[in-house]
Amino acid sequence: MSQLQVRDLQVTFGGLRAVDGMDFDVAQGEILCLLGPNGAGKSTTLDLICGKTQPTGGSIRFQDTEISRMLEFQRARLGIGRKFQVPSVYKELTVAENLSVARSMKPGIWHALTHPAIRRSSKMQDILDLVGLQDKMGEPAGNLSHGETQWLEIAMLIAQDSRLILMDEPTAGMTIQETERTARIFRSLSANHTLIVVEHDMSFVRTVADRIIVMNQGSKLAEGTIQEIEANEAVKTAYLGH
Amino acid sequence: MDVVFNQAFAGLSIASILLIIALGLAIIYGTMGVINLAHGEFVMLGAYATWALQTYAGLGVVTALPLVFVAVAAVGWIIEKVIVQRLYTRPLDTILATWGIGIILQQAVRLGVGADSRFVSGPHWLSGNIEIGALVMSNYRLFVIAFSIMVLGATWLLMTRTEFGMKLRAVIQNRGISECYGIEAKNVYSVTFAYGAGLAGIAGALITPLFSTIPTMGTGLVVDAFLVVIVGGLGSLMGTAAAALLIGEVTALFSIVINDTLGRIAVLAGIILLIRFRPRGLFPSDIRH
Amino acid sequence: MKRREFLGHAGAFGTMGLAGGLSVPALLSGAGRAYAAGDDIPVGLLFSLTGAVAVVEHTLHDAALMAIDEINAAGGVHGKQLRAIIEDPASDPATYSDRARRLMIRDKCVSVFGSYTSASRQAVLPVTEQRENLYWYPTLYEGRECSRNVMYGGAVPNQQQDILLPWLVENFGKRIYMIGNNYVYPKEENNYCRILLNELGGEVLHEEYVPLGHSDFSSVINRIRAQEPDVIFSTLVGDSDVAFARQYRAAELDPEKMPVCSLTRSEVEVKAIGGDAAAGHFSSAPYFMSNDTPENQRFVENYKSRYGADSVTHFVSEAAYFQIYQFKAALEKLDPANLSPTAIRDAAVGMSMMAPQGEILIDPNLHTHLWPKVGQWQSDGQAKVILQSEGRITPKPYAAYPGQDCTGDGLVKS
Amino acid sequence: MNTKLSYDIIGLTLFAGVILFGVPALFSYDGFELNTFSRYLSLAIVSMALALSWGTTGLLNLGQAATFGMGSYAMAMHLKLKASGDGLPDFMGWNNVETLPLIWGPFQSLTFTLLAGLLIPAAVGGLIAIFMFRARIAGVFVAIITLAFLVAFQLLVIEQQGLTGGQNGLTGLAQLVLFGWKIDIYSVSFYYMVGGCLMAALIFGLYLTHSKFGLVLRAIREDAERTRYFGYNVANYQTVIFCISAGLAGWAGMLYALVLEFASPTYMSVSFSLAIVIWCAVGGRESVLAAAVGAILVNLAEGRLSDVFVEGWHMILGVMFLVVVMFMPRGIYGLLVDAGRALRRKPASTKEALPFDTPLNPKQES
Repeated sequence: MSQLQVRDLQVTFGGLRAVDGMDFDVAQGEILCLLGPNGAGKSTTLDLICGKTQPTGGSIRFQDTEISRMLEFQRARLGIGRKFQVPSVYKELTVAENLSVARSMKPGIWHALTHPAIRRSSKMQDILDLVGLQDKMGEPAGNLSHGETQWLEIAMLIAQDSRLILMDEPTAGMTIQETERTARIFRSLSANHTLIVVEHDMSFVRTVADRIIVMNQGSKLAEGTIQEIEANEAVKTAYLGH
Repeated sequence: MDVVFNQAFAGLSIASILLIIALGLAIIYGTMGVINLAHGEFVMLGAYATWALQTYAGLGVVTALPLVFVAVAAVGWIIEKVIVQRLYTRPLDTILATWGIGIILQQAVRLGVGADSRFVSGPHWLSGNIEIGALVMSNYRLFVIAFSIMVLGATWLLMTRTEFGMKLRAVIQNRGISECYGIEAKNVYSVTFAYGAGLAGIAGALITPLFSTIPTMGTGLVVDAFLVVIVGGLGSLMGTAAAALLIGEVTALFSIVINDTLGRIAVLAGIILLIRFRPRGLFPSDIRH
Repeated sequence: MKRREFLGHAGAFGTMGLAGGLSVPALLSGAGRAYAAGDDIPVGLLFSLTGAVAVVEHTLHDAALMAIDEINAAGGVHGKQLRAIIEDPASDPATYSDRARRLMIRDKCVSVFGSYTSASRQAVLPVTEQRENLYWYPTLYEGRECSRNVMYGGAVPNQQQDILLPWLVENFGKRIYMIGNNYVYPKEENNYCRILLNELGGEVLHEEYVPLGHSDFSSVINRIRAQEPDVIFSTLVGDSDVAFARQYRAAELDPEKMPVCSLTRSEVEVKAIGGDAAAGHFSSAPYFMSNDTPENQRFVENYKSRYGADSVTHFVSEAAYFQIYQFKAALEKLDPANLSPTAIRDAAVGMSMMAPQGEILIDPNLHTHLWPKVGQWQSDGQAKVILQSEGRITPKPYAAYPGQDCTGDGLVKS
Repeated sequence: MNTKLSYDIIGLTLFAGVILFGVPALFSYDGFELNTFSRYLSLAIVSMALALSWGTTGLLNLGQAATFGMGSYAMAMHLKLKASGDGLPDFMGWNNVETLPLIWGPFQSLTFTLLAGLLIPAAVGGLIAIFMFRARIAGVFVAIITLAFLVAFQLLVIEQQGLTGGQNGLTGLAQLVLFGWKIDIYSVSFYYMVGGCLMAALIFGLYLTHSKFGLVLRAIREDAERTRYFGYNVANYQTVIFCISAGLAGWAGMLYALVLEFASPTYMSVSFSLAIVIWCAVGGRESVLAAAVGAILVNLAEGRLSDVFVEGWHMILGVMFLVVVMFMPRGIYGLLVDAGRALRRKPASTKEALPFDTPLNPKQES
């Protein structure tokens, strides 16, 4: 049964139909990649799912709950996490604090008021070990190198433990090796999480994607496995212009 | 009915004074995002400069205007170079820094010129009224209205029809790219700040014949002017003008219907609601996102 | 001139104050309160030198300081010098309260001279009364106060209006327009004015208050033009009054037909308004700079030579000046080894002396018997006195409240 | 144990030592000096309250003086009623108010007054916060809305003379009687009462900043948008901290009215509000303790400077603020933190940072 159902999703920005009648489902544990030229509406689709943008029509159901009118934090509480294109960690907070903020199973005020800022837990330690930041716990995130910052953000997503994670160009600016490592982590994540990834790097997409949706001018152009997409004439036309 | 016309004129007069004070602030805020709380003190400096020119050089208010503009713009230019320039990355801190500048300017004037109220006489050729039926319009106030419209027009031309204006708009949109094309953003900012300060100086010169010239005269003006800028919309000259007109007329209307105090409270409440529902102002300009 | 000398004083007293503040102060509970045990007599001056009210209070400060220097130059009191301790309360009531505590408790001043606004006087009152000190308040005020620790040197409503109102009604008419700033003084004066108008058969066309510091009077002027009152009765203060007068003039309203009669406009405001705009309008006050008495000539001459030829004296600075002399006269009646604020107060009651305005007298209720006058402003910035009371007028701070009276025993209700 | 927490506890202990033992001993338990100092201490509370909303959460509240004023009026209303005995407060008579207005009635009760002085400002702060933060107003616009509110509120207080005493405020107050103890503001015990209030407020503030709540607030300050995607209801967090900050400001206002023995609309002025911001900035907006210290230091400096330079002290203060804003954006606290970091930095002993391409620990999280 699908975890996320998107039906006839639409949004217009001042007359421009940025997303126009998108339909798709994502199954539990699946990795779905969104492809398409610039301005095809990929990021906007993620924005619509996580609540950054309000749709002008259509429906988004997450685990059988209609979420398209919910606020961001309500969707996050249901289990939708988001990584943005620009690395966004809290630069003034330490690594440990960043993880503590991200670890938000109980985001209510009363819980926050009655618990300390940072609680050591084995889970936290495991995550830090996974990304190799165990020695940097007390360091402000602003002091981390570019690579470390990327790892921290991935660690934060793991800590948040969302059932559905939306990623916007996670490998932008990475070297080939880094991209491969990220791909490995993604595959390991899909055991417990569903991922929707917007990506341009085809080798990365090949490695991680269970399924691909190609978008063009706000709507779905093609859908299928990597092989099916690579064989698709319409995609070739849209991408290569012949 | 007579009262309505006369109040409409009163509102126009309030609006023209608000506009000419707010214009400089709007330019500074719109281009650099600097909330200049020392703007009221620039107005005060303009008033004192007019007083000094009148007392020691015998110049009338109107003849003194260009000199006042240059003098206050120079002060603004120095302040921008020495202080404000270091704070562009911290917009909220400019509130504090410019408040500090305001205190210093006020005290400097008090120590240099004295605490007592100064007298500046208005231009004689502008005394008297024009009467159209029951509508009585003071010549000087008419002059201020006309002058503020002129300054608005000149500023608009400067922004849209000159090379400097082109550079300025380029810097507002994208400082980094503009610098790649050889525009020195630093200098553009300095000149803009100086121009805004100079306009405040002109405002000070124009209001001295109507108001009392004391070191603290700017403190109350800056809040009002700032609200005009916010209501008008970030970086929009025409928005500032429309907001000044709106606030001026509404103030005048409320002050006959209720009284001046409650009228002012009502205007403030309206402004709060407006910011809540239209934080980008009535007429947001598209140049800065 | 003025500036350098002033800073000299400030610096000297300041350094002393710093030394006192930083050294460990003696225990309060020591040998009682030894006032003025040293070679000089500490006197507090609490006038705002900065902030909005400094425009007026600076002149009060100057006048009081001049009186102190004159007394010291003439040998002081009982051979002791008066030592002026200057504080700047910065036009802020909280700072008034703080600085008054400094002067009265730390510096052990036997008296403190200060304040222009009602708010600042009331901020100083608690500590003054609790410490049984004496506060000399030179300003005209709304009355209806009867502290045993304040020497009131200015006029109360009955002293400003009793001779004024009948004259106004007789000469200009019965239709009055009231405009004032929005606080207790204008409201009280207007209350009293209404009482007098009732007896005279006058009529209040409109009563209006604007916030302190309000500076755009176009609406007010439109209303005045529409209602055409016989007289505008103004209790606007400070920069509001200046702005009103200038805009009234710019609107070409004729003082011949609609004069403004102010209870608060003095030579200071007129200087800022400009003689042309002020000319023809009236003020009611016990003193004008143009007053023709030997005492006033000396006062004005000294003041001008000290603070510059273009400086002006006015009815509040005159009181700030004569109150120092009243204080001195009271000290002279006392044993110099045993000075206390309450003894000074008791010695001052009933005392009369020649002030620049005429011979004044301190009432048992601690207010002052004064010589009310009505002056018409001339284009040279001076007032021409056109009406003067026949005798000294007794201060009745509760004149508007039948059944209450301020006496030597405090407030008495009958 | 968290090093930040231990530094804060050491700092608080030192501060408490100075305030509760050092200052009284230095001034030989002199009534006047302690009274002056208790004024500074009450101002320290409002400054630390601002550090919670501004420094911690990034919401520059320029209306802090309004809630401060509400607290002071609550206290003053109680004391005015006590001073008036059975009759009406005098100023009402002068304003032709003949019966006690409804909202004055409950202030006869001390309990109600104390609660009102805390809760009314908190509620007002909360309402403004809901109004703003539901619409995601942020940055400069928070400053402008709160500023406009402050100006309007002060005008209203001055306008409603029959209720508030207008420009003069509430004067001629009785002494506060607390559990049968008639408070003498020049006494050592009063100083300790204010000092105790400050300590309690600081401990509360430190507790908040070290809780997860405080952490989320700091996250909101840096990136409110991002924080929403972690499931935090940002508007609620902002509203709660606004409430707390306003309540503390009200509490400080109550103490201030006691120290000065009157309540005045100038407590709600724009310049007073900006002064609070400046104290907070000088001390260090990120730390409640530093903000409190900042308030005390600036006021102390103001007091001493005004003694030495009667006319020039404003100028010196202005220059001081400018220097702090320009060269010490994080205030004295920032200087201390930087100095501490420089001292602790051991040469080349720290492990090299993990390069991005070292093999990852393959251990899978559960």
